[in-house]
Amino acid sequence: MKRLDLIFSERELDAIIKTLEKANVPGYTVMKHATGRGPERVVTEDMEFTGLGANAHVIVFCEQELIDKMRDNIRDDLSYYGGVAYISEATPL
Amino acid sequence: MKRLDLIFSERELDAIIKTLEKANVPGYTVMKHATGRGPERVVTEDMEFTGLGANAHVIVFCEQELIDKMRDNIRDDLSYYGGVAYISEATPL
Amino acid sequence: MKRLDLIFSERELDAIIKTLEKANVPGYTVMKHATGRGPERVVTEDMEFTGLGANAHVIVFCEQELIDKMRDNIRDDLSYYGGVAYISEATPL
Amino acid sequence: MEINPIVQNVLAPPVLFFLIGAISVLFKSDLEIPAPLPKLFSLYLLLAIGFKGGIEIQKSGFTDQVLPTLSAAILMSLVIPLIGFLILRFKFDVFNSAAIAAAYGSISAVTFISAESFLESQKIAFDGFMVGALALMESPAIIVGLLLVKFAAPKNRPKSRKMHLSAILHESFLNGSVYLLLSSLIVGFLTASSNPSGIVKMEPFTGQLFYGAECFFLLDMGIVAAQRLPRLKNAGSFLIGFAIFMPLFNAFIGVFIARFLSLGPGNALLFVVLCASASYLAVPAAMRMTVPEAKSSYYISTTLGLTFPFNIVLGIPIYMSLVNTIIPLSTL
Amino acid sequence: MEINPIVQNVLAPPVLFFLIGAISVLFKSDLEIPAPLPKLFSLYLLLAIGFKGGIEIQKSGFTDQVLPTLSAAILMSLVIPLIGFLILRFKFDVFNSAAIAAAYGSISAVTFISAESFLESQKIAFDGFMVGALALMESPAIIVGLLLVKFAAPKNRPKSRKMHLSAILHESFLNGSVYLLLSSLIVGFLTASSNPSGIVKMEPFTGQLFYGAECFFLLDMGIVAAQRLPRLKNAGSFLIGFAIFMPLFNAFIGVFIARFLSLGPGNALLFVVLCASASYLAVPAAMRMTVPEAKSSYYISTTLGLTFPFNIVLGIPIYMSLVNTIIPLSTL
Amino acid sequence: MEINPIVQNVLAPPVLFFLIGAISVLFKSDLEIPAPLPKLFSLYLLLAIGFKGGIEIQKSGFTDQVLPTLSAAILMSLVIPLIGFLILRFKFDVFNSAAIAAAYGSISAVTFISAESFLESQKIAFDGFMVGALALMESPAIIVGLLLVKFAAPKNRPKSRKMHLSAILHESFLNGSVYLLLSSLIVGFLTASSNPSGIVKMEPFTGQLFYGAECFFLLDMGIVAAQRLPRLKNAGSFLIGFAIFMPLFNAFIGVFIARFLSLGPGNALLFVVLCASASYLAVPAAMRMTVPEAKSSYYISTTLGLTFPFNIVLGIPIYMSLVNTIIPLSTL
Ligand SMILES: Nc1ncnc2c1ncn2[C@@H]1O[C@H](COP(=O)(O)O)[C@@H](O)[C@H]1O
Ligand SMILES: Nc1ncnc2c1ncn2[C@@H]1O[C@H](COP(=O)(O)O)[C@@H](O)[C@H]1O
Ligand SMILES: Nc1ncnc2c1ncn2[C@@H]1O[C@H](COP(=O)(O)O)[C@@H](O)[C@H]1O
Ligand code: NA
Ligand code: NA
Ligand code: NA
Repeated sequence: MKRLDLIFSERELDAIIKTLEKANVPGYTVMKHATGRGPERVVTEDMEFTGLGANAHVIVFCEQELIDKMRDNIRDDLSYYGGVAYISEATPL
Repeated sequence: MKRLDLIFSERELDAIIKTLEKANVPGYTVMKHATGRGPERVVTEDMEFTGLGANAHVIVFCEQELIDKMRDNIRDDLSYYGGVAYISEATPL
Repeated sequence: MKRLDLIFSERELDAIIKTLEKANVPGYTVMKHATGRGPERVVTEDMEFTGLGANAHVIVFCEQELIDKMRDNIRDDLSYYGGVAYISEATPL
Repeated sequence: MEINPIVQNVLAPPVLFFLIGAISVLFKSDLEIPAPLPKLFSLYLLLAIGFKGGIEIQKSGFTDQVLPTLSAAILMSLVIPLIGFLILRFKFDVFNSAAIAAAYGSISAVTFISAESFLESQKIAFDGFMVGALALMESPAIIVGLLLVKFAAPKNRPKSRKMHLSAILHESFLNGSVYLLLSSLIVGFLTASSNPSGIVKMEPFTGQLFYGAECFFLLDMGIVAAQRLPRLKNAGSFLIGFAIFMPLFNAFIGVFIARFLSLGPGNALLFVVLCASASYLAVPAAMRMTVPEAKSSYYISTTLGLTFPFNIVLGIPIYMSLVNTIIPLSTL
Repeated sequence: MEINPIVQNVLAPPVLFFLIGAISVLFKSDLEIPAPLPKLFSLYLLLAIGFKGGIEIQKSGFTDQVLPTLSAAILMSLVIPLIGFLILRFKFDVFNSAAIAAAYGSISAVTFISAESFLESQKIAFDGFMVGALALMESPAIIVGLLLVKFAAPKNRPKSRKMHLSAILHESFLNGSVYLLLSSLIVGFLTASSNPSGIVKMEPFTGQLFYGAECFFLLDMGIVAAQRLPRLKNAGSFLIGFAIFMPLFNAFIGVFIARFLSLGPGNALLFVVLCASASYLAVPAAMRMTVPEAKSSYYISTTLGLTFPFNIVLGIPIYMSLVNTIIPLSTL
Repeated sequence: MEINPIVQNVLAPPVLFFLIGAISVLFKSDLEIPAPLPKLFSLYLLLAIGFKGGIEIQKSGFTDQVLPTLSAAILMSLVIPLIGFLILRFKFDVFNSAAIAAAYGSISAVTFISAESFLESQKIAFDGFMVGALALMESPAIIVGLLLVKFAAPKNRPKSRKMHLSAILHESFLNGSVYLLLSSLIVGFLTASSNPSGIVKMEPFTGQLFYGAECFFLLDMGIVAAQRLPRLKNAGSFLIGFAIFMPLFNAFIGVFIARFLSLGPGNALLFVVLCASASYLAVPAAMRMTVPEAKSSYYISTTLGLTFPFNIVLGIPIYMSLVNTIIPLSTL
């Protein structure tokens, strides 16, 4: 089992969730109001009231094959607006 | 050292924390206001004001043996209300 | 590629971010309003309005060498005020 | 010439803000009221409704209309879940039927205050003790819903989910929103009895601010309802029909009871609205905890996505004309 | 003897709270207004500005000053981005130039209400329909900015980023803050037309509370602006100069147009302030979505870190004396 | 016949809402006011207290009672931590003793405004400049607490934790809640001096809304206090005794100083309440930062879990009768 961590602007959330749903992931968790700095852009929490908004952190536990299926779409989404995606190992309890 | 990720309805938080404390975990971190979709139910952030509430994401860094000790209790808690639990490797800095 | 998870009092955030920036990490993500219990202290969400504040959860995806570079500084920061730091494996999508 | 009461209802700020919220979803605007801000307004409204209601009850005292009306309200919140359950069982299992039925037996405080605003704009009088009816209709519906599960659930329900009476009562009365409403009512009552200057000092917060806060909350409710509506498609046409038919049916029973009780038109409308409205705060919270087998998307999408908007926009003026048609026959 | 109007402006509570926020950052206080509380105040202010503006427009009706003024406002929000773009292109690429220029063509609602407060404290009259100008200047600037990107962007911009007209219009009108302002304006207008009692009931929320909420929000704006200011150093002196020069330049054009339109001093100041202020809500949101190539730290740091504080503290009284100097020549 | 002043105090809305919050925890209701909503109210209360206090000080001017009273207040906030430290050292190490003692030397703004509400309900006059005493008692107590750590701490304290005077002053005056209170006081003062219309426009926000917001915040404080109370068991009976004895002791000293200063009964009560109350905002924040060796659960659980509820519910009427008993001897 894999764990996929996606971090990106909240404004891309709908697009990413659509991608996840299309791949039929068993589930996902969304944490909003994340802030941070990437190689290119800066977001800070206290700017959330402005149009920039904050980041979302999405966690997906799923099989490797699902990740392979989604890889291109997610990369597309993230390449447009920025954001990061990392995979790690996870075992169900 | 292991990392245990638990994601479940905020309303189960007290029960889960009781389980963690009973197993004498060295510590835990709770992030509320998480949302997401599981195989069965849907929670969305904007519904938080309703009775449904959001999810909590709990992270525990601890030894494998503690996890083994808690496994059954946590599975019980999660089987009743839903939620997921995953283990991964972690090394202290 | 590694994933570094740091959890500590929000009040140390500036110091930790300074440490990260000095090490030239490619980026980081901050999630505030985390609560939890450590081996020594207790923080609960509903106490956030008091002077104690809540915790921050910082995630950094970076190379092992960067982590080695930051290790001492981070340990210093965390030893003073408390908090935990764990490393795990991560692969870019 | 009179304006159509539906149009007049729609042109009130709370309903307009509700529609603005709903339209923003339709047009895919990124307008958002982030959590936990809606919770702030929902807590505020419950506190203010309870507090003002407690004052009104203390002021009006227990006239001879009060007891029969409150009793009828409790009766309705016991009976409606039973009727709803029987109807829903045609299509759904015991768990879902009980949870949805309980929601319709209980009430929506925001629908109630929208009806009060409607009455004020129409200059129709109503009594403060009706808030008592509001407060008393939440718990019985939850109790009936949970008892239905307790006794009608399949024998193979796991032991761990056995519901003890104490748990049922806990969910029914100590549920956050029920508790806040009831206890604010008591605070209002006590304050009015012993500390009239406290009322004056609370007035700007619980009184003057109320209408605006209601508008702000309804803006969010519009967003939430419009996000929920499409999910009803998955729930099927039976449930969609139920979400419109059941309020109308309950309103119909309600109006005859109001006539029987000789309620004036204002109180009658409020009584009917209590019968017709469905809970999206207390009941879902209780069901989520004690009946995890029931799909929350069923009971939330029907009450929030369809019944609530229907009542707010169309229902209230429809019920008003129902009241005007049926009640005068007996009272004049 | 008269007090210096700059000093007088600074001694008003909103500006004082803004300064308190800024000073707290300077002295490294840990004062913080955690998210999403600033969003609550920003949503509230947009709703209240729109609602009150809608009422005023309905009341004042469409006098013969209204149409020319609104047209001039739209014209300015179309022309300013073009001028800004030409200036910025000396130093920046198409994407950054278009994004920053659009921000300066659009408006800042909080700067506008600060100018209103200033006028009220100086007992200078102004008309409610100026809020209409405020509402109408947001979208055109966004449209121009996006069209500039569409037509001036390098040919090798990836296909996926091709901007269709529908997307441009969507960003311009359905952007959360534009939508809330415009639709609240409509709600205010409709309420004033058909439901005057609704206005009275909204007054404590949208009217009485407004000034205090403005102060609270400005406290946060002071914190945010002071956190942003140091980042401008990285942006270079060209951009720092632009953030001060452009508002003054726009104010200068604005005051001559106001003179041409024979606006009274109150309306003239508001018109000038609209020209001189820059957007940190609607435009950044739109640019972040559609022009990810532009660095958000450029357009946010200039508008929030420098132009906004400049306008709030020094700009408004400066523009007032500009108005007083230039306008009487023609109107007296 | 007069009602018992304790009962009368308990029947005021703020205290009732506090009790409602506490009872909700006792009965395991899931009522919750999610973060950061309590922070909104705490920021609001500090801002409003400061602003109104600044106005009052400007209005009342520096009468000959002002200076002695403020000096006595500062003196008390210097002396109480020393006494507390000596007592606590019997059981605790230097770090915990200093942190807890500093909390009791400092003040609780919400206890202060509860005392004001009590005086208003009893129609006893008091002066606005007492808010000055409130504002001036926060920092000295922190300074004393940190100096105690600096000089009494074991020699082997790591170098990195050496406290420089600049850091001590920073924590004492630039701590978010101290800074907001002090600077709002200055804003109020400046506004009252130069911009009286600004006061009128702030009044609905800082004045009319205050009592309701106080109630809402106290609802949350009731929840928090009741959640904290059981943790005191771990802290041991010495600390539990201290949390009740120390306020009474401080009140006792306070009332004699008030008599010495010939304060009227209203001002005397406020002075006593300042002495008797303990900080759960500024001091914990400062100690968390600079004395991480001290257990936050000690200084937070005592002040919030026991001293605060004790003062709010029983303390204020007790102190009032203390004032009434001891002061007339000298002043009549
Ligand atoms: N190396 C990293 N580690 C953790 N989070 C990151 C990293 N790089 C980027 N992020 C997150 O991804 C967001 C978007 O980054 P960017 O693609 O630079 O716009 C940032 O705001 C961070 O929250
Ligand atoms: N595969 C998954 N990956 C990440 N989060 C999940 C997954 N499945 C469920 N969740 C989370 O667990 C919560 C409860 O799921 P459920 O057990 O279906 O009610 C969901 O709302 C999600 O936040
Ligand atoms: N074993 C652990 N697992 C997860 N989180 C932890 C653990 N230990 C400490 N924490 C987090 O780190 C914070 C600081 O802990 P402490 O160093 O004890 O003050 C706690 O409030 C928790 O949020
Ligand atoms: Na009902
Ligand atoms: Na402009
Ligand atoms: Na004290």
